[in-house]
Amino acid sequence: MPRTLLDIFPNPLIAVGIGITAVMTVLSVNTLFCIWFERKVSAWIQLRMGPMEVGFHGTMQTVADMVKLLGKQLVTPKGIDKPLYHLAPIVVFAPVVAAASLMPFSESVAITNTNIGLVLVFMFGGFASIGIFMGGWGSNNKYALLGAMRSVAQNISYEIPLILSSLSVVLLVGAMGREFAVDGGVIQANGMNLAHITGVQAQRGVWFLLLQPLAFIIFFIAVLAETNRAPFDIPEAESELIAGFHTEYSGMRFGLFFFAEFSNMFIGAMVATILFLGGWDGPVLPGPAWFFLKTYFLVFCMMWIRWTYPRLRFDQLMTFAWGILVPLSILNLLITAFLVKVF
Amino acid sequence: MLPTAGLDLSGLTSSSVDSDYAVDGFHHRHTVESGRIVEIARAFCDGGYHLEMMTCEDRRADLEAMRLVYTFGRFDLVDRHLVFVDLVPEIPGAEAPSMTGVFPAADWYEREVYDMYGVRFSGHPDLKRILLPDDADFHALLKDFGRIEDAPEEESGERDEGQGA
Amino acid sequence: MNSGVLDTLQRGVEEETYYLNMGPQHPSMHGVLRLLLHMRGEMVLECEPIIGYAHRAHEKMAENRSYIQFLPNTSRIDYLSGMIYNIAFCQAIEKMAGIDVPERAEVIRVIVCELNRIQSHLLWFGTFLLDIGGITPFLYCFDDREEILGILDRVSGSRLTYSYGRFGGVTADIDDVFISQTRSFLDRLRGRLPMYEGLVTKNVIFRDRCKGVGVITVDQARAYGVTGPVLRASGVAYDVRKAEPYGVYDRYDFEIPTRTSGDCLARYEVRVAEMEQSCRIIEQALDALPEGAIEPAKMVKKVKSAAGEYYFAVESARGHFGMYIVSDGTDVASRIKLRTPSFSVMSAAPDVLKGTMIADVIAIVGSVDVVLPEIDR
Amino acid sequence: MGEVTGNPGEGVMTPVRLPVLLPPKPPVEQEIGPMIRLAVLDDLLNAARANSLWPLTFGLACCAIEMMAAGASKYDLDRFGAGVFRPSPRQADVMIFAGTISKKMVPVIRQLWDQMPSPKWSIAMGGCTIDGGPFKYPNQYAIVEGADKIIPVDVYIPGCPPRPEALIAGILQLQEKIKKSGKGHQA
Repeated sequence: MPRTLLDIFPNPLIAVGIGITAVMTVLSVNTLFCIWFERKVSAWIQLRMGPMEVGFHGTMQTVADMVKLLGKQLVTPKGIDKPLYHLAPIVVFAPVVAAASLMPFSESVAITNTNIGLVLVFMFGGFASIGIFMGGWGSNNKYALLGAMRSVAQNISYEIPLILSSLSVVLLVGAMGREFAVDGGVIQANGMNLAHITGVQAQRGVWFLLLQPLAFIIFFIAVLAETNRAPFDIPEAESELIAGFHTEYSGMRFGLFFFAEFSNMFIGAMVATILFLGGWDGPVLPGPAWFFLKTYFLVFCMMWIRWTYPRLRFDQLMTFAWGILVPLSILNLLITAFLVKVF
Repeated sequence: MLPTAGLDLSGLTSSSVDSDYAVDGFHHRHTVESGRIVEIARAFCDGGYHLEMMTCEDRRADLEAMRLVYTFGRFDLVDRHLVFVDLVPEIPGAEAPSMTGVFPAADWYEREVYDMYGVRFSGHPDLKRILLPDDADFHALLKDFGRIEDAPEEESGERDEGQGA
Repeated sequence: MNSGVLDTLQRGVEEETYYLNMGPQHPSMHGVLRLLLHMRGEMVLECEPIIGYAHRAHEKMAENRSYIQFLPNTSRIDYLSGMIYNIAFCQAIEKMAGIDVPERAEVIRVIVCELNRIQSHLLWFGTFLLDIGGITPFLYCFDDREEILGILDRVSGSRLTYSYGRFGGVTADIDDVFISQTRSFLDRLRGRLPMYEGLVTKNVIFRDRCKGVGVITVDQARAYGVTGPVLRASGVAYDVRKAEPYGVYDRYDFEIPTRTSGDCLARYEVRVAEMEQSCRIIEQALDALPEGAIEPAKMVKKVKSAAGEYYFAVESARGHFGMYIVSDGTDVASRIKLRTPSFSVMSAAPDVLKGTMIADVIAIVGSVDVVLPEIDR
Repeated sequence: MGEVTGNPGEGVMTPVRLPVLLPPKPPVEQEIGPMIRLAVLDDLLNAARANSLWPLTFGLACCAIEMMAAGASKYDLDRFGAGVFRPSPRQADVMIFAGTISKKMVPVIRQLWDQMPSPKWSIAMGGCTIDGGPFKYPNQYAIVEGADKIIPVDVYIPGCPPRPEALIAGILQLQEKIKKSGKGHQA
């Protein structure tokens, strides 16, 4: 089991400082990379070249975008709800950092490792919709308000299949991995502990993707919806709602929303990797390399889907969640529970 | 004469003549008094026709009239009727009954005629400008508006200097 | 399947209504259309289109310019089927003044007009998909479209706003390169259509978004004078090319694709089928391309016509485009009224958009394919 | 998929006329004595701004189609970082006037321009936005003859409509202009 920064550094302040710095760095670099990667992937899919002129094959393109956004005027529209409007980007952005710090990306060292990691990740994920709602409500713009309403409805609906499908993994962890040897001692495997989930898969040599394919599909779809990615990008549906909840945000405030969106996507892919793809588990290459390879593969899949499918309508989206995903995930959970009990 | 199935215009028109389709694209030409517009629209609607086009001409110079022009056509066979309604010109425009009750398509066409010629249609649900801004104070297609001869001398050379650099 | 959700949204306990102003600057309003929507939640209670933001006084210019000076305006009325409009104006003047057109010019006109129609449909295909959220097909269509623009650019000298027609002919002759490029484009398009089929037509999300959405019935179409692919999607096989064959269209064998459901999906299918029919027409025209002159021996500089009213209609990519020309015998028209198909379609919008959801509004406006400068003229 | 024999654009002599580059506006003389200029930071900011020109999704007429074509596969504005069309004026950097400006549209354009955050630029694309183009005639009542009668314009691109290459050339010109901006002080 990975050791945490708190184990290594006796002073918690140093540990927290290092942790936050590391997470922020990784997330920033990842966002810059992901935006560039998304533009490149979309370009390849669309028979284009994508950014080419700024840096080698446009690698500095997103840096230029970010610097430009930093230098833009911050317009504060008239008639807004000031506290909500100004807080929203932070509320969207902060939980992302917190959630990212929970990820066990290697078998040796992680930033934190708690026994309620899975619960915390979902909790921080839920924060995002509050931020989006604050932004949309505070903007004094009908398009933003519509986007915010859609976002809340969508996030609440899709959180249910998201959690239900991951619960079946939790059940399996409890059933398959009885205990781990840690620092000479022995601890009970905990289904809510992200490191333990990965550990069980590594120990048993089987990824939960193989045991729970249905749960993986449901989870992946729900992650797409939770992160507002196409075909579930109705809160910011460009052709309908201009830019949805961030219509009235300019400059770096808009940049923060963008940052949060791509980080959310990254975290969603990381959680899916941990739950279903065995996390750091893999031959030859070191653990973190496997972890990030799998994560970026899932991120690539998300982009692939985005640039292929049209967008769902709002009511179809809700019907899909409540009519198909929720019953399926409940069924899946029941079958899993039954099988776990029997064997 | 081409078949005009189900169309009964008897007594509605002031004059009706057949026209040479090969030359001008119309099969029939009618002249109608302005009071009969709705009746004739009803007759065409019942006969299976649709309002293909509607417009107006400023014929004050030669006919001393604002002439409304309607064309009716069919989807299933080629039979195009041209209907003229000569209105007594007032300043501005003229007055005519609206056809919107029979053909909803007339809604926008009549608004356009009002916009461009100032012809007011009584009974139109929402007669207001359609193409020009709401605060425009002219009717653009009247012959005495915006003639080239009346144009002020153009300011010359000002722009060319700027681009010479 | 969605009726339950829709009902809940509709009923809503004492929900407040509000007005949403969509456009003139909105990514899906195809230029500068403005829709004033009276909404309750996501439902549209009432819709009022506000047009005129692209009004460019074409009809006033027609009264101030001689016929030949007005010719360049025609392709700018509907810039997506500019070639069709340009040729149509020439044909109207020819009919009015009794000018003969060499046979080769007539056939060339058919070829370029049908290429233009395919181009327009391709652009519609892309933007429609863009409106309902699929971005990639848009770029594939533009890729195909560039081929047509290249072909037409080479022969007419312009990519979009052509002045290719002349009274009595066309400006430039086509050569072997044009023919081989056109043929290879047709092959390419036929190869690509199955790909679009797989990417779009069979896509479940796409079908769900389009099926049963924005139904325009035959009665509605007749009441509003709706023509073109929108009418044919409702089940009426009305195509000016068949009903009143102009030019040499009566020589070619093609079908009028129709559907009966009148929804967005039907309009989509009709347009895709029309592209195939246009390919057929072009092939037949290329196979039987007569030799000869492309312009009359003596160039028509001044149009002489008998005073009177004339009407000439063609099938543009959007439907029945008619020109009502009042001549007073001089070289300048006394009145030219442009009867544009998008105007009629848009006037039906308040009726069709009532009771739909905001996402459907976008899909419907996208599916009827309006060009705003054509509505506003 | 059939291969196209012969390049569709071959043999056409359609020159791409280069857009007119206006000289940067003369600096306002300030009597504040010697000033330490953060030249490097300025240059960096200018370079970033020049390379990240997000246009407003805003089409007026014919030119909008060519603007879309410039963003599509064959021409691909995204190569220069200018392919991110933002539908919200709050997030856009450059307003491309693509088409005829009717008088009814003027208040809308002014509002959109005011909604865009500084620094912002505008490109007048096509004849209509330069002086009314083909729709200019004495006593024209419907259109505004030139975008610069409403808002300041940085780059003019002639053409009716300009080819996508011309739009790209215009954007490159604008990039040059942005990179040079602020240099007036150093002279």
